[in-house]
Amino acid sequence: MNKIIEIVKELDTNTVYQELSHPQSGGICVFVGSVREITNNEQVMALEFETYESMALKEMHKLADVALEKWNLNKVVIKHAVGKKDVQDPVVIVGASSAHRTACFEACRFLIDTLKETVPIWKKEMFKNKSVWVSAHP
Amino acid sequence: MNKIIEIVKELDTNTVYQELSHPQSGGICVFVGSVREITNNEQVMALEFETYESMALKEMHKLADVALEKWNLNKVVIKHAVGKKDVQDPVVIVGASSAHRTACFEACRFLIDTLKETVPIWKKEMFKNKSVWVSAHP
Amino acid sequence: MDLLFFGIAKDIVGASQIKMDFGGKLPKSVSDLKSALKDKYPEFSKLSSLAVAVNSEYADDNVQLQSNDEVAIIPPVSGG
Amino acid sequence: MDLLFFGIAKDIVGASQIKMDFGGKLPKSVSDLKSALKDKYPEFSKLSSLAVAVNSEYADDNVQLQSNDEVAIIPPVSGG
Repeated sequence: MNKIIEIVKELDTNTVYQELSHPQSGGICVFVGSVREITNNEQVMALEFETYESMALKEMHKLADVALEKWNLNKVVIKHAVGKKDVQDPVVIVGASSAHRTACFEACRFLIDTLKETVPIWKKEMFKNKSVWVSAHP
Repeated sequence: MNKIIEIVKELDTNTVYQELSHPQSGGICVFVGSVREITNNEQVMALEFETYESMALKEMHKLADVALEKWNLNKVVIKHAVGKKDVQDPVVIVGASSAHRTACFEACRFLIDTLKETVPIWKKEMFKNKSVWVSAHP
Repeated sequence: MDLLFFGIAKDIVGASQIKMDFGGKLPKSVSDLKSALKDKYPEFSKLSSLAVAVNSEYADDNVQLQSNDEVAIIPPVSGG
Repeated sequence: MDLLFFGIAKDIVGASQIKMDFGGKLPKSVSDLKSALKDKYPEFSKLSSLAVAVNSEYADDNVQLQSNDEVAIIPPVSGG
């Protein structure tokens, strides 16, 4: 299986190298998105992620397929967490492995950029006295 | 300590996320280089890495410092393996974490590209009937 | 018509799934549905964007709706 | 003069560290050293590049050599 697509409660960053490893891959590029404690100078207490799971998984598979089509990749991983996440927790992992490094770098950047645009997952920032759905308003 | 620089016998890919994690980092980008079984249509049995260790560590520190200067990074990791490595073994890990993802992607690519140009490490490809020092000859 | 709501859309209508009563005038297309929603909940007009998914695929404004479709209201996504 | 050799340079001279005898005419600069090496071991002229490190820093051709320097011969690197 050349793609691993998951939506999970807890992301495990330790397995991704094993998952992307391949005898024909000389390069593996992984991006992990994690919870940052400050947004616009305000302290973030936590993030809450919600998803339309059936559709999100479909979109993640499409995303992986586009990357596999566009670059010469041996493996692709896309995983996203849902639920409440604290500062420094991983919330998303995307990665690709390829014979040469340019392909996996470009694919990895494409995966995270496009995931943020198309996959139906929503993030609420929890501040001390309020909470905000990110990007909801102009 | 915002940089972790190592030359080791065995690379552990499981610790790098922990090492790059930072409360002010929203993005972590990691590149792992691993042994590919085929080079120029020939089967590689193993790679053998040799280093001028004191100088290699100096050059790796310089590399990290240039990246920390050029991008707004919270953490940088550069690790290289030495000795005999089999197909699929990791041989190099570079990574960076930053508030936003563009910085860590660019820095990660810079780290691996520049490491390959400046750090005194040499790789010998072991084929069935011969061995070749990579890049030694035009 | 059964509708699914996520993120801020869920907050606006106060539920994650509702059987919407459009006063007997069921929207025929995605475009009709968006208009009807914005009429009923003016907050939808204030969002950065508003998309609709039919059977878990993004649907253009001109897509026609069937009574047994799974229809979801997709406010601006913000994963990652 | 003590010299360190790595990678293919080690194979060319057959040792990782040697006290090089330049016939009493010690090279004064990096440039002199490279010429002397290429004279003694023609294989060095066939490499893609040849660098010298003095006290574990890359040294330009015009760097002057001292007798107590740690001098290393750096064939084309190929890490990663």
